[in-house]
Parts: sequence; C-alpha cells; structure tokens
Amino acid sequence: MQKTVLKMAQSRRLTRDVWEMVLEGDASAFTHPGQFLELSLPEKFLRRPISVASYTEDGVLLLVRAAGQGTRELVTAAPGTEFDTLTGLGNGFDLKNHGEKPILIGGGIGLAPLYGLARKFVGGGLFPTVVLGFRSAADVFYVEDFTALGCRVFVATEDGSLGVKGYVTDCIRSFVPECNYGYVCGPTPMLRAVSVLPQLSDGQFSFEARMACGFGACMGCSIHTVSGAKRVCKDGPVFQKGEIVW
Amino acid sequence: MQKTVLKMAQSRRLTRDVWEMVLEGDASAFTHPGQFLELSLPEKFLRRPISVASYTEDGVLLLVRAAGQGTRELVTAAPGTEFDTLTGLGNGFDLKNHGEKPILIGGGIGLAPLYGLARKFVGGGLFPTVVLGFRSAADVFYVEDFTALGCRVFVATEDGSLGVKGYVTDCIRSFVPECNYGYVCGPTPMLRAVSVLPQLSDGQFSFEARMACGFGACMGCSIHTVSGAKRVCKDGPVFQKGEIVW
Amino acid sequence: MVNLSVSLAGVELKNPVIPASGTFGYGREFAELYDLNLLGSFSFKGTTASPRFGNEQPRIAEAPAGMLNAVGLQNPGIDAVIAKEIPNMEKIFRGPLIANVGGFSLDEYAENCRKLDACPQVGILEVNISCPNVHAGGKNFGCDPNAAAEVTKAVKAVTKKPVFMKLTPNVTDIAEIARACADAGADGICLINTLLGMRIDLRTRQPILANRTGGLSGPAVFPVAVRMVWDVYEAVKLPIIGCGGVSSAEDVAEMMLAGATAVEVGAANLRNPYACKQIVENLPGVCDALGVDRITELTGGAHR
Amino acid sequence: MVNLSVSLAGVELKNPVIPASGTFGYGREFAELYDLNLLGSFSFKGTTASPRFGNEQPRIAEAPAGMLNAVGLQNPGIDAVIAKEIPNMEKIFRGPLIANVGGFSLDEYAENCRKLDACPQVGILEVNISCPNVHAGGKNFGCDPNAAAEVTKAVKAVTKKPVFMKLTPNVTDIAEIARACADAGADGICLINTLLGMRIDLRTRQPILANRTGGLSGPAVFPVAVRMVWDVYEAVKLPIIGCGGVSSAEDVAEMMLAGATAVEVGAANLRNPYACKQIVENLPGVCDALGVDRITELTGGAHR
Ligand SMILES: Cc1cc2nc3c(=O)[nH]c(=O)nc-3n(C[C@H](O)[C@H](O)[C@H](O)COP(=O)(O)OP(=O)(O)OC[C@H]3O[C@@H](n4cnc5c(N)ncnc54)[C@H](O)[C@@H]3O)c2cc1C
Ligand SMILES: Cc1cc2nc3c(=O)[nH]c(=O)nc-3n(C[C@H](O)[C@H](O)[C@H](O)COP(=O)(O)OP(=O)(O)OC[C@H]3O[C@@H](n4cnc5c(N)ncnc54)[C@H](O)[C@@H]3O)c2cc1C
Ligand SMILES: Cc1cc2nc3c(=O)[nH]c(=O)nc-3n(C[C@H](O)[C@H](O)[C@H](O)COP(=O)(O)O)c2cc1C
Ligand SMILES: Cc1cc2nc3c(=O)[nH]c(=O)nc-3n(C[C@H](O)[C@H](O)[C@H](O)COP(=O)(O)O)c2cc1C
Ligand code: FES
Ligand code: FES
Repeated sequence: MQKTVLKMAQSRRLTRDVWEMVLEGDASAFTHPGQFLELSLPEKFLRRPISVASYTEDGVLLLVRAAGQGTRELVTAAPGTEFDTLTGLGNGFDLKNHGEKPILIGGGIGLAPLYGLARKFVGGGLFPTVVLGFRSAADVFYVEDFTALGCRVFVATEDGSLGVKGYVTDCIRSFVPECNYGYVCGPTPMLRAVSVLPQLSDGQFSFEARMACGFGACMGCSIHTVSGAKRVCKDGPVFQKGEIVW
Repeated sequence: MQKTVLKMAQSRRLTRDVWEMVLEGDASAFTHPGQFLELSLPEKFLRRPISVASYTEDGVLLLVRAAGQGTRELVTAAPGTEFDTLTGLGNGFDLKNHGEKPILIGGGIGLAPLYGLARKFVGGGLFPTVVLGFRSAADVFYVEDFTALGCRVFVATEDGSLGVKGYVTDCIRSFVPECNYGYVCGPTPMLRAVSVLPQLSDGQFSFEARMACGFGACMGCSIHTVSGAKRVCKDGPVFQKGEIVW
Repeated sequence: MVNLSVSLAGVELKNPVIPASGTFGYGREFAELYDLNLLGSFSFKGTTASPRFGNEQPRIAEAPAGMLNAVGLQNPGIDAVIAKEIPNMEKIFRGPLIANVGGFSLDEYAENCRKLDACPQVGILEVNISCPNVHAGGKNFGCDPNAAAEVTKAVKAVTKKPVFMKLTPNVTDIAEIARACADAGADGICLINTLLGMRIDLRTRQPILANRTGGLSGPAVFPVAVRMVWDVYEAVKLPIIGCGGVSSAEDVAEMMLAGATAVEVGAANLRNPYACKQIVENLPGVCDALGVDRITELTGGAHR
Repeated sequence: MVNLSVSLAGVELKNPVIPASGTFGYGREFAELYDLNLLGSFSFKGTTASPRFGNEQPRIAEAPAGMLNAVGLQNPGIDAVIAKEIPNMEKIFRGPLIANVGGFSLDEYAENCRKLDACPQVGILEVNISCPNVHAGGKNFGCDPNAAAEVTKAVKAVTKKPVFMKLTPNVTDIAEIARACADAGADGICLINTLLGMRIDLRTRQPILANRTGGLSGPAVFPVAVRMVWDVYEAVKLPIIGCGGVSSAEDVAEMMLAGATAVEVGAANLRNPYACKQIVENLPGVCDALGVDRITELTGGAHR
C-alpha cells in the first residue's frame, strides 16, 4: 500500500452511467491486475474503492460507474483535480495458476479489473476467452477494447438487445463449454451463479464489500471462507473458488 | 440579502496575517458600508462573516485576517475559486447622521468596513479624520489607502514602533480632541474604551459575534441593548452608541 | 404527479417539510426570500411564559458537519408571541403553524399551551421537553420517562390541539421516553432535539460557549436521528416528526423510511436559507426515483 | 523541546497518542507504513473469550463527517490473541500495550482479564462495557451504573494491571456511570465508544447494515466526546483516556483541556493510515503555540 496523490488527466463517458478515467501519479504500488485503490473525495469521510482497470508506472486507468453521490462527483471532476489515494490495495489475480482453459467473466462494471488481467495475459502470449454481461445494449462498454487485445469476446445482455440473450452463465454454457478456469468479477449473484457452473472446475472470484479502511485494519469487510473470516480488502478482493462460502 | 457565487479574482498579502482580496460577482445587495457577507467554505458547516471593505456593482474588496482554519483557507484560495456567499447582510453605517466632527476609529482588522465608509464620505465631499490602531509596525496595513483618499490619518501602535505609542484612545485624546462623533470598529475591549472617551458625544459601533445564520433567523448572535435583545447580524452589526449595553 | 401531502394526527400538510423550531425564527427572514406557503408547516421559535434573553455570548460554535448552539430559548414570552408574532406569521403562511413550547415547570408548560390553544393559526403544539425542571433540581424533563409523562398530561389537559412531544436524544433509551409520552396521551412524537456537546477554545483554554455546553445539530447527527426515529416507530403507534441533520430531499426520504410521517429541517436553514425550498422542490424527483406515488408510502418502509 | 510524556495510572507513555481499539487491528498493517514505536501505546482489537466472526455484511456505512460500523467484535478469541497476536505485537511495538476486552457476561470479562493479567506486554486493560449482557436480556452493561460497577469489580478481582473502563456514550448521564466505575475500583476511564446510529438504503428501503444499527464515530462525534470527557473529569478523580472524533493534534489538545490525560484516535486511522503519526509529529508545534512545555499541563485546563 502507498498513500499518494493522483491527478485526473481525462474522463470520458462510455455509457449513461459508466466513465473511463485516466489518473496520473505514482502507481508503482500496483503489482497485480485485480488490485484496487481508494480515492478520497471532498466532503466524504470514507474513501471510495475502485479497481484499477490497468496501471502503468505513472498512472492508472479506471472504469467507474456513477452509482451514488461519491462516484458521480468523481467522474465529473475537472481535469487537474487531485485525489488523495491509497494505491496497491488487495491481492489481485494470480496469473500463474490459470488452469487449462481460462476464461474471463465480467458482469457490468465488474469487467474493470479483467481488462488489466487480459492485457497481462496477452502480454504473456496467452489469449483468454472473455465473456461480458450487461443489462442491455445501451449499457455495453469496453467490448472493443478486449477485442483489440486479440481476445475472443462474447457479449450477453439480459434483454438480448446485443449478443447472446441472457446471463453470462447462459452464454458460457452455450458457447464456451470447453473453458474450465474462471476469472470472475461482477455482482455477487453473478459470482454465485458462475461458481456453480459445473464446467468451471476452479477459478478466482473478485468480491466487493463496503469498506472503511481498505487495508486490513478494521474488519469492516470480512466475509466467511472455508478457512474462517477473511478481509475482502486485504486477503481479497480475489478469492480462490475453493475458499469461498456462498 | 442575496445568495450568490463570488469568484476569487486576486489575493494579496499585506502583513504576516492580513490579506486583501478581490472577489467578483453580483454585489448588488450591498447598500451601505459596514455591511458584511458570509462565505461558505468547503468542509466547514458554518459560513464565515466578513465585512465588505468596499463594494461595486460587480465585486467586493475584503480585508481578511487569517485567524483560524477557515480564514486561512480563504486567503490562500486560488484565483478562480468560487464561494457560495450570502451578500448584503446587516445594516451598515448610517452616513447621514455623522454628527459635527466625525472620526473613523479602527482597531486592526476592524478597519476593514471603515475603508468603504471613508470612500463614501470622501465621495460625498466629507473628509473624515481616521485613527487606526495596531499591535506594532509589522501589523500596519491600509494606512496609505486611507491617506490616498485624502483623509487625515493617525496611526497608533501598542509598542510605539510606528506612529503614536499606545491605543487609539491615547491617540484620540492627544491629537484629535475636537472630534466628537465616532464610527468605530475593532475588538470589543477597544469599542468599550472608545465609548467612554468623554469627547465622543455619540457614534456608531460595529460589533462582532459568532454567527450561525448571519441573517436574523437563529438568535445566535444576540446581545443586550437598552431596548432589549438585538441580533448583531440583522439589527447590527452597527449599533448607535446610545443603544449599547456594555 | 407525486402526492406529497401528509397528515399529522389529523392536521393536513401539503408536504412533509417543516422548518425546525429555533432555525426559522418567526419566518420573517425567509419570507423575504421565498413564499413560505410552499412549506408543509413551520415550527416557530420555542416559547416560554416570560420573555427570555437566553444565554450570554458566545452562543454558537462550529463542529464537523454541524454546529453547537446555546441560544437558551431567547423569545419575547408567550403573550408577546400571541399578540404580535402569530398575527405576523399568519400574513406570511396560510397553513397550520406548529407552536414549539418550552417550560421550566409543569405549570409553565400547561399555561403556555392553554394560551396557545386559543390561537386558531396554531395547528399543532410541539412540546420541547429538553428543558431543566426548576422544581427537580434542574433535571431535564426529557431525560426521565415519568417527568416526560407528567408534562404530556399537563399539556393534554389544557388543549384540544394535537400535542407532539419533542424528545431529547441525550437519553439511554429513547423508546422508553416515547412510550411514556404515548401512554400519557401524546398525539405524536417529534425527535430529535440537539445532542449535548462542547468545544474548547485552545487559545483561551475555556469552553467556547458562555454556557459551556451547547446542542449539536446538523448533518453530523443524522444517523443518530434516523436510529432514534426507527426505535420510536417500533415502540409507539403515533405519528412521528423526524428531525436531525436533514439537509436534502434524500434525507427526508430516509427519515420517512425510518418511520417519520413528516420531517423537520433545522441547521440546514442556517447554512442555506433556501434549504427547505430546495428540499420541497426536489422531493417529487426523489419519490419518482423510488417509484412512489404518494409520499406517505415511505413512512416506516424500512420496517417492512 | 516539549515534554510529551504522560502517565496513565502509573503506566508511562512517551506521548498521549493511542490508536483506538478496532481501528488499528493488531498493528501489523500500520507497522508496514511507519515505526509504531513513535506512538504512546496502542489499543488492540477487542477480545472476547471465544473466536467471533461478528456481524454479517454489510458492516460499514457512511455518515456525514464520520462512519457507522457494525463489525461486531470480530476476533480470534482470547487464547489465540495471547498465543499469536500479542507475541506479534511485541515485535512491532516495544511499549506497554492496551488490551481492549469485550464480554457478554461478568464471567467472560473476568476470564479474559485474568488471562491477560499474565501477559507482561499488556500495560493496561481497557474494558469495553458497550456489550450486551446475555444474562440480563441483552441489556448493555455500559448503560446501567450497577452493571458497569459489577464488571469493574469482577475485573479488578483478577488483575493487578490498571483497569480502564471504556464507556458507551449512549446514556443519559455519563458521569453517573463513570462514578459507579470509580467507586467499584476502576483505575481510569476511557470514553467514548461509538454513538448508536442507522442509515437506510433508499433503493432497497432497508437499513444498510445487516445488523441494522451501527456505531457512529469520526469527527461528527467530537463535540459529544469533548463534552462527556468534561463531565467525567468533573465527576471522578481518575485519569481519562479521551476518544471520539480526534483527527488532529489540535483535537488532542482540546480533548486534554477537557480533561483527558491521553487520547485515542479511531476512525481517523481508517481514512488516513498515517493519522496517528502525523498527530504525534504535529503535537510539539501545537504545544509550542499554546505555550506549554509539558503536555500534561493541558489536562483539565478548561476547568480552571
Ligand atoms: C474492491 C472493490 C473494487 C471496486 N471497483 C470498482 C470499479 O472498478 N468501478 C466502479 O465503478 N465501482 C467499483 N467498486 C464499487 C464502488 O466502490 C462503489 O460503487 C462506490 O464506492 C459507490 O460510492 P458512491 O459514493 O457513488 O455511492 P454511495 O452509495 O453514496 O456510497 C455510500 C457508501 O457505500 C459504499 N458503497 C456503495 N456501494 C458500494 C459497492 N458496490 N461496493 C463497495 N462499497 C460501496 C461507498 O464506498 C460509500 O462508503 C468497487 C468496490 C470494491 C469494494
Ligand atoms: C460582522 C462581522 C464582520 C467581520 N469582518 C471581518 C473582516 O472584515 N475581516 C476579518 O478578517 N474578519 C472579520 N470578521 C471576523 C471573522 O468572521 C472571523 O475571523 C472568522 O470567522 C474566523 O474563522 P476561522 O475559521 O478562521 O476561525 P475559527 O476560530 O476556526 O472559526 C471557528 C468558528 O468561530 C467563528 N469565529 C471565530 N472568530 C470569530 C470572530 N472574531 N467573529 C465572528 N465569528 C468568529 C467562525 O466564524 C467559525 O464559525 C468579522 C466578523 C463578524 C461577525
Ligand atoms: C440555533 C438553534 C435554535 C434552536 N432552538 C430550538 C427551540 O427553541 N426549541 C426546540 O424545540 N428546538 C430548538 N432547536 C433544535 C432544532 O429544532 C432541531 O431539533 C435540532 O437542531 C436538530 O435538527 P437539525 O440537525 O436539522 O438542526 C434549535 C436548534 C438550533 C440550531
Ligand atoms: C471499525 C471500528 C471497530 C471498533 N471496534 C472496537 C472494539 O473492538 N472495542 C472497542 O472498545 N471499541 C471499538 N471501536 C470504537 C473505537 O475504539 C472508538 O471508541 C470510537 O470509534 C470513537 O473514536 P473515533 O471517533 O476516533 O473513531 C471501534 C470503532 C470502529 C470504527
Ligand atoms: S475495509 Fe477495513 S479491514 Fe477491510
Ligand atoms: S447569526 Fe443567526 S440571528 Fe444572527
């Protein structure tokens, strides 16, 4: 973990509620895709946890959904706005034990950390399959960015307005039955549905929780695992399938 | 009263703790020197009351002492910073009933509203005598500005490092015994000392109080007067000598 | 069109937004800024039998996301309020007024309420029991269920108007106090008054307030107020006026979900004189977003 | 050079700054950021007899100038704490530790304290009585002077270490509780724990916290904490650890002027992991500005 100041370089609206933001500053604390940062916002006591969609030495790419007041302020901040930030939080994805046939599965804004993961894999010569689920065509974003990396990308929308009609699980069952190791991020019901797909013998699941500290001090984010309580912020946010108690 | 947004145009340091600030915006709610405004600062619940040292249609001049955290933030705000502000607060000085030989008496930052008053008087062809008291030479500011208006200006410093050694009252007794109507602003002990100068048969005294609303709603700033409780923010900040209960 | 009207023990308000006592004076300063008739009602400054200056200066201190006040019930006394202020208020607000009543003895409460009972402009009596009982060594009426019940009974005996008991949050068990008031015949509960606090001036090394302690209000107390409204909603079957830290239409909705039928806005008026107006204007949008046609659907929603 | 050292019932601390229980874990995460030996002490996470997971998710909600937590005393249980955590803490902090002790019965408090009495690394036992008493229908020990006194006695009977009773602010009369603890033999008082609060999610219409209510802490509670420290200082002749909303060296000074001998810093650590370090670093400057050579001169200064 590092405490540093990140400066808004640019913000671009992707859908009605999702923005792509580039923040500049010291990002050297990041070592793994799937890690996150915590931004301090004016007039908010708690920091806001956001995954790094990708990071370089001197900046981060964030994909942010304007979910409430804090994220709304964040995405509309003027270029040059500075944010006191804790960087390099959480464990991130393990790229080494990616199983036989890895697949990246993202639900909505949950695709954010998978983008950096896909880049890392591609950088290492592995082109994972990617399945992205959205509410409807109007909510779809970043599909081209995954495609541009050279990944095979499937899109599912709940209303069928783009790609496969249904959930990511429907899509996976029908179109990529061969994949057996998942890297998964999205809303908890989606994580759970994916976890019971019999084809996925193993995988890594990224969790969310309301956090106070984000660095392991307060036990605010603890969840049950097979080996007892674990902190989403410090022991996660990525957990191995076998650890998780649903 | 009006609620409006004022924008910091420029800020200039005058002494170790006093700044001159120009804020731009709609200042049409001001009708009298001695009125004040209330600036809202980020992360502070209560607004900060500050006298207008002078005003035009589209801006105000403030003289601000960095007394605490709020005023420190204020004086160091970057040009362009916007402040939600309540303008046109308080009654201000009455210029009509200025008595025979008016004198403006300011203590430290209390000289701020007297500057606008002096300008108004001079604009109307009356050149009042001005007595300004400071701790020491290092704290002196705005003397030239009063002088430039054409006023006769006396300076008193407690340590005698500039002008008359002593308090404004010493200065008045020795050098302007003929003045008999005071316009007075400064710390309360000074107001009281001035009020008992026998030569001042009458005058107007500007008071300070900790305020919550600044516009008469909360009774937070009430003081005793001969005609009962009065609100410094709404019935004042300027009170006639005869009204005041010390 | 969202229906914003609510009913407080039979008194109909066009919406649930009510400026809280002590933060709106007698409405005059706000009437210069906007038409007060857009409000549900307003609760005017607490009235005592005799005129009171209140505490000495300073009476105000700052706090994180809030403020302390130790005004000390400054008011011109019940007779002047009835003779001058109520007729003035009638000119700027046509709806039913809420009369906030203070007192330092049972007799004083009863006397004030008896006089206010005769004022047709007053729709509701809001009895502030965060006052020290001079006959009980200065013990706060609102901190003891028996004392709270006695005030309720004393007041109910002299008026036919709905009586809302306004509770202090500085107690171990707010539900117990609310139940005592309910059992004694209260028509509704208003809560919370301010939390006791103190700030000290580092330079002088003395408490900032001349009264030493003051009442904390503003956004800082909002979660405490929501919790207490929740507790009281579980404890009594009376309409609740929720109060404490409300500064947005979203806060109003949250207070109502916790159990409030109407909501008072206090310190927010002092920071932003247009606060109540803006809240009223934003309320339909918030209801729309929550899929609510009648705002009364929100009341107690979090208990279901 | 300002002398920052203070003494808490005979335990010497190099300065009055102490991270508050539950906001500093067992120090590990902070030791990666700075040398913990710059702290006066630290109060580690509340310990119960058995391992506890605590409450279900969500456990955290936001509040204006503060936060709500409903962690629910997650900890590995007294035996694991003594076997693993205390030896670990000894490696990263050389001074005396403050052991925060929870309990749901008198026996549990006594048992935990008896075990901790045998740990030389522990300098002070800080007994958190904001816990429900399972033998009294879940009534909070800290809300009743008799229950508070009983816990004090039970604990004092099993340890020679100084015992600081940590009080809940959710009471009508904090001085009464403090006096009960003092009379029962407490060596000091720590206050305040969190204020009970609630937030409701407008979308789901349910309380945000799975536990419904949570404890409010952070700057929002600072004026309440200062007032209660003041009240307790007037009531008892014991050293006080002031706590609640402290986030700067100035706040430490204000708490001490109100009556605190040392000061705990809670939620501020969560928002800014360097909070305690920065406070310690800024303290000499604040003392200088106040013209104080020994920081102990500040304690109770506002009462003179
Ligand atoms: C490890 C992690 C990674 C995340 N990555 C991303 C990301 O890459 N992009 C993105 O858009 N969002 C991400 N989120 C969710 C994001 O943190 C929330 O949407 C955001 O905190 C909401 O803040 P708000 O002020 O807009 O909403 P409000 O509802 O006003 O927030 C109130 C409080 O609740 C917390 N909160 C609300 N929703 C969530 C949530 N879903 N998860 C955690 N805390 C929440 C807030 O942090 C704040 O403390 C992530 C969350 C976690 C835990
Ligand atoms: C009518 C009026 C006119 C004023 N005009 C000027 C002026 O022209 N120039 C100037 O520099 N100062 C002026 N002041 C004083 C100025 O308001 C305070 O210095 C300022 O509010 C201090 O804020 P702070 O955050 O720096 O200090 P803090 O001490 O941190 O403030 C804490 C709280 O106390 C209040 N407060 C502290 N000191 C005072 C004070 N002396 N008067 C009123 N409230 C106070 C603050 O407003 C705030 O609510 C005026 C005050 C009043 C009432
Ligand atoms: C300056 C001030 C004066 C107050 N005067 C009264 C009063 O006279 N009677 C009363 O019952 N409550 C009084 N209150 C309490 C408010 O009505 C309200 O209960 C409290 O401030 C909490 O609401 P808020 O957080 O929205 O301010 C006063 C509050 C403030 C800030
Ligand atoms: C996340 C969290 C966990 C806490 N856990 C404990 C605890 O285990 N034992 C205890 O006595 N107090 C606990 N507290 C209370 C704090 O120690 C402190 O008394 C309170 O938060 C007020 O201080 P603050 O405003 O500085 O946070 C906890 C507080 C927080 C925020
Ligand atoms: S948020 Fe504090 S431990 Fe995870
Ligand atoms: S500050 Fe509110 S009446 Fe003067």
